[in-house]
Amino acid sequence: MSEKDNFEPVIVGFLCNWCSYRAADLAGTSRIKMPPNVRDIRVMCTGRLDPVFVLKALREGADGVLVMGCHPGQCHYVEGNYKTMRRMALLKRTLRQFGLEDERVRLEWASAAEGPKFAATVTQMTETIRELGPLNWKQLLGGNGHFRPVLEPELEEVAA
Amino acid sequence: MMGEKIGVYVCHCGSNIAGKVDVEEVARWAADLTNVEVSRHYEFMCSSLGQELVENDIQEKGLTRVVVAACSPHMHERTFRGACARAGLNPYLFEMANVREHDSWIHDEPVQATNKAKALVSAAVHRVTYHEPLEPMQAKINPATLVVGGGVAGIQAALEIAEAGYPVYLVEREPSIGGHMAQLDKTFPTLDCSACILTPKMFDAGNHPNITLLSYSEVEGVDGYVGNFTVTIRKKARFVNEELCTGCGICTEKCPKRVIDGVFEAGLGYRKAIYRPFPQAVPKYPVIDAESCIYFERGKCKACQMFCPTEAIDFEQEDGIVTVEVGNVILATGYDLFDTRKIPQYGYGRLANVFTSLEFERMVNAAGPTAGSIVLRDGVTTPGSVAIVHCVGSRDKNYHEYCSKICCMYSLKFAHLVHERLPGTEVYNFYIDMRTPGKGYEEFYHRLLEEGTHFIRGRVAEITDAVRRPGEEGKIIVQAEDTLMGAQRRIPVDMVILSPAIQARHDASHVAHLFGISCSHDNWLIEKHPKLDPVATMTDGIFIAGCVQGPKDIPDSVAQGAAAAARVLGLITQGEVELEPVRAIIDEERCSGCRICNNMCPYHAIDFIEDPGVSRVNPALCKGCGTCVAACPSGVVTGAHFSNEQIMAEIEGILVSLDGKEPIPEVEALTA
Amino acid sequence: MRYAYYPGCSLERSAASYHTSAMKVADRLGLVFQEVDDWNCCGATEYFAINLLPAYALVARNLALVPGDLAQMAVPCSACYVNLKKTDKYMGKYPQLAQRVGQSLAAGQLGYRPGGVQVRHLLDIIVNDVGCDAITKGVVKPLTGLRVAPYYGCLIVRPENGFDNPEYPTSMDRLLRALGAKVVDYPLKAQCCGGHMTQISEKVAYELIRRLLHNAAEYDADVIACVCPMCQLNLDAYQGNVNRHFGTDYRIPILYFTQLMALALGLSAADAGLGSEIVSAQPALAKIAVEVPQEEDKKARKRADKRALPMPTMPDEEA
Amino acid sequence: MMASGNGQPSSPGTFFEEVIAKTPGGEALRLCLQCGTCGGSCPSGEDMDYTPRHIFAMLAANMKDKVLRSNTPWYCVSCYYCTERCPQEIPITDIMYTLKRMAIAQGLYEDADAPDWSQTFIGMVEQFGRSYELGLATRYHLTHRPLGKIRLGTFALDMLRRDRLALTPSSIRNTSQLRAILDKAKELEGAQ
Repeated sequence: MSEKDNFEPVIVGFLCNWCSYRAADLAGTSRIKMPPNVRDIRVMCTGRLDPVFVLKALREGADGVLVMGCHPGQCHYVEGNYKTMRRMALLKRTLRQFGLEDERVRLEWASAAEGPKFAATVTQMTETIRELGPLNWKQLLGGNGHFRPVLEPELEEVAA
Repeated sequence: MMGEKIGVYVCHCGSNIAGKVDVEEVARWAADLTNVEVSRHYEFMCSSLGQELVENDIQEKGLTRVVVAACSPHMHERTFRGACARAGLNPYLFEMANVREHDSWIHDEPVQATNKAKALVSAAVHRVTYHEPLEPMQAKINPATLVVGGGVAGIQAALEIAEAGYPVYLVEREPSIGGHMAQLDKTFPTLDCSACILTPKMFDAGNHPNITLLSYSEVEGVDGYVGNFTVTIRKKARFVNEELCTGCGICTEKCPKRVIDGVFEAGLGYRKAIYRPFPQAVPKYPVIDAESCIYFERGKCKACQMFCPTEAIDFEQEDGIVTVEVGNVILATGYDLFDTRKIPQYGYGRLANVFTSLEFERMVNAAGPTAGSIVLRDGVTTPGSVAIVHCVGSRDKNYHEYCSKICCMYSLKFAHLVHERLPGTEVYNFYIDMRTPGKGYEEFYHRLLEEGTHFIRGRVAEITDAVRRPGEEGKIIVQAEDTLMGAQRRIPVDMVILSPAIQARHDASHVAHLFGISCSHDNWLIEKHPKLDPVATMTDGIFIAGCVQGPKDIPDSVAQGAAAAARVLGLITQGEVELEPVRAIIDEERCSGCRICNNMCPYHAIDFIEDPGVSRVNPALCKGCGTCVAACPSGVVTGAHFSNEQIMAEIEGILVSLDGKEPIPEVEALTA
Repeated sequence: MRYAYYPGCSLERSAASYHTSAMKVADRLGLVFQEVDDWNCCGATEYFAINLLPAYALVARNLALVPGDLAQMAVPCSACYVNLKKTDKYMGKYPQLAQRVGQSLAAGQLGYRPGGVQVRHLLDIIVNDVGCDAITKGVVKPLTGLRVAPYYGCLIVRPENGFDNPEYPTSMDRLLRALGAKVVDYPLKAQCCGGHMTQISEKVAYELIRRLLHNAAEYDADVIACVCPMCQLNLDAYQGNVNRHFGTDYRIPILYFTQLMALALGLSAADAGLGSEIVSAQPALAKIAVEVPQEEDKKARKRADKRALPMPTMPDEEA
Repeated sequence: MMASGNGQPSSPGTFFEEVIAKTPGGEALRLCLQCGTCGGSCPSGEDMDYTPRHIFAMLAANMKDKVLRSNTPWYCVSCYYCTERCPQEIPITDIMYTLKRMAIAQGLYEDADAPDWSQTFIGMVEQFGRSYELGLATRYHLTHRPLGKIRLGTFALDMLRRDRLALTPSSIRNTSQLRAILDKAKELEGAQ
């Protein structure tokens, strides 16, 4: 119990350049306070988000991954976020099979004007992960933490 | 990658960052990261001294990569890239860590904020190691400009550019340019006649040799990028041949069908099925409204055609599609008025003598349906008392949270016009706060105080004809709390004018999407920077002016129109622009030709080349979103500046161990 | 269509006519109402003024008692409706409240998850689930010539319930029109009847009741139709007091909408629960037994002069 | 850990903060614009000591005694017009309930009619699980308003004649369960 109390989750945030990164900037300019647990990485579009990035983050020690993009219909690149929605759904299904709690990987939307929403999402996500406790990736995979069989596309092996 | 020499610079930003983040500690800590050659902290990195620090280190210490931990890259990435370039380092070998907006400004606890800063710096250091030198792409600027929206902001912008000698396409949805300003009678606070100051500008815009006016037209498609847009415009069928029409107006006179004019007359007056919105319309040609035309409904009538002296009526006319090539776009599509029927307790539509502001504008206009007399809905009776209700749908989370900015002033103008035209009439203005910031605005308010307007500080609760006490019979009762008295009041009046919010055009989000820019949650288009770059947008080459960006009065709209024109003229004069080289590249040697990426691309920038059987990216069309990169099953599409290895390295860097525990072993990239 | 049914205390006795007519009408329309076993009082507008958590727990016990196979609950009383709906909504919105209500229910071996029961007013079910078209088909004795003022009061539409406009509701208007009645469109139809103020300040309560009666009378209403036992009680049982207080002489019968439905659907006066109203409905109802020609709408717009300005149209305007 | 939004939860323990804390969604009270929509909409606003808007200004100034002694919360008829129309989405009706609870808990009310009516009503409900009009009315009127009984008489007579007043209380079966639930809720509320 006490370990859980001291637990400071580490969450990697993947933010799209146009909406959610700017929402985070806006939260900053508006000085909206939030927990420091989400560390963000900027991508041009959530459509750039290779599911491998999420796995990589979890493997490297993240307790959760928060992906945020433009609202559906408002993607700067027309429809990149729709592709992310599909990819995330598949990824989450796979992760569920490995016994990963659904709440650890989350896809949310925030427009450039939604600084408060960004802050609220970060706060909520942090609390959720805090409740869940640390992620033990290696134990989850029952091995050395490598995820090769699922990750490495067969094609590459063929090509190699 | 090994053997790179990275310089790390942590900015204090005065106390903005240093007040929360221990910048010295971050700099000290970063010095131990792999490949870091030098790590410093400085009070203002963006100052010329701060930039020189970077430049000197590049030259003296032979830095091959630079990381600045400061504000958002949207703020100063360009600044520091410039510094790198001046010192001879490719500007793309630079990375920024956002420790202000994403750290010091949003966290209270210094130790935690410092730790997060370290993680962000580590991420940037890891990432920058894998950066590659890139060359920005050059694009020529087509000197023609598209202006969308022919209200006062659009007219101003079009005239400025045309006067400077460059071609302009001015697209207007309605049959005439002029916008909302053409509907008004007087303008606050000077009370000059709106038509008198606007119509000369409309005439100039309609007749300028450099302006191609496309009225009764709408933009349907936009392709391309700054300097090189291709725009498709639908020119709706007017059923009048503009070549032949002289604008004599006989057709309108002879047309037997009269309909309520919901646009120009705001529903308060009528027009014919073939009409010109108002006598000074530009262009002068009328249009046939096919929905109300008797011929289109029943197949006979053609009165207009019979009487037209130049045989200009053409019932067979069809919509035309025009394609234009432009270098820049100015969006000035204006606003809609809030529909007051959404607040049923204000009685609009049920109580005859409740009017909207635009209805009243038309009523007081000498060219309007009542020839300028202020009368009740019966068209005859003059009101003995008028209530003017501010903030209808504004400053209300149920409708629009924002203040519409212009309503206090035009409500005061209405009060003045009632005093002027109907001396002795009692006027009550119900307001929450009186907002009169502007040159001569507060003085105008004082004038109204002198004129004897009753000001009641309280938002109107309801407007009803349900009589509660004697004296209320036959009146409309406005019920509100007089908050300065702290008591409920019921004021019986003959006429009520609602001052509705101004809101984004109903199709604003569609327009934003069409032009690839973003809008706020209430659908105003978003400017690049609210203070320092108010008319540019996040998309190069697309500018905004007037109420499309948010509520504005006429002087502000005109100023923005001119400002947008100045920005466009700057680009045209420059002749060329640099484009971010963030593009996808396919390694054709390894491409299996599966074509998955072809369908992924929202811009159709990837073509399948039959001969070698591989896909290829057209760099002119690619916008660098990276969707194809993430989709490629063979991992052979590279997103320049957002490559897999760069992002993988960034992930490793951001998850650096900070609590002194064992670092995570095996940090090889998964795809490596 | 099956629903759990929560009658509320008033329908046991003071508003028994509402219960009787509702049951008969439901039966005729093919609605199956299963009374929640051992339901308790919702606390009306009083319990929230005493203790917050017990007030929510009291209401939540009823939600917890709804059998698992019934997803929706029909509530005829507007006050009960708002309490049940609000408790469910707030439990969903404020997790801490939900947790503490849950702990309280657990003390009685009960449990409730917010969103478990959809609370719906009887009027909503009749208008939106059965529908006015189906009702028109069942009308055997149309209320032709009867001028009915639909009175919604507050709690059926506020706080916003999503099934009708909180300021200008129209559900009952449509229903009454389907029954053949002449609907009186008067401005105070969603104003307050005074609620419990009759017990606290007669002066305030009587004025609120007077306003409603006055406005309905101005529009020549034969009868006021209501959807809540509290409204019915205030307007009906206190009408005499109001007349004495203000020296007025209102005689407007106050009936439940279900009573008028029962009559139109051809049920007997007894099935419609008639006879228990304090202001007699006899003179008004005589109008439907005797076919009276339709009157001109008193408030109809005067024929417009040609100088008259056009009126804005309303999106929901009906001929 | 953190405040929601950037509202400063200044000076905890003040009357203003207490009212916010005791009202679900009470945070919105900080957003009051003092526009008066509530005061203008209130059906009993004319008879209140202070309009709701005025009360909110007094709350912000922590004028506890004056607020709790005012008739304003007791004259609230729970019509929810204010809540529905408030441009800042303040749950005004709920705040009035909170003020009533605080006034009762601290014995700070001037006119006992309304609090007594509520307490009599709830006493019945806690005992039987249902409300019981005749018992309620007589108990309330006999104990609190003996002078009003004449008018009540005609009212009761009319109601009785039409069989609309129950002479005996109706009760739920499982009163012990209800009691257990309410006791637990009171315990939890007291512990807060």
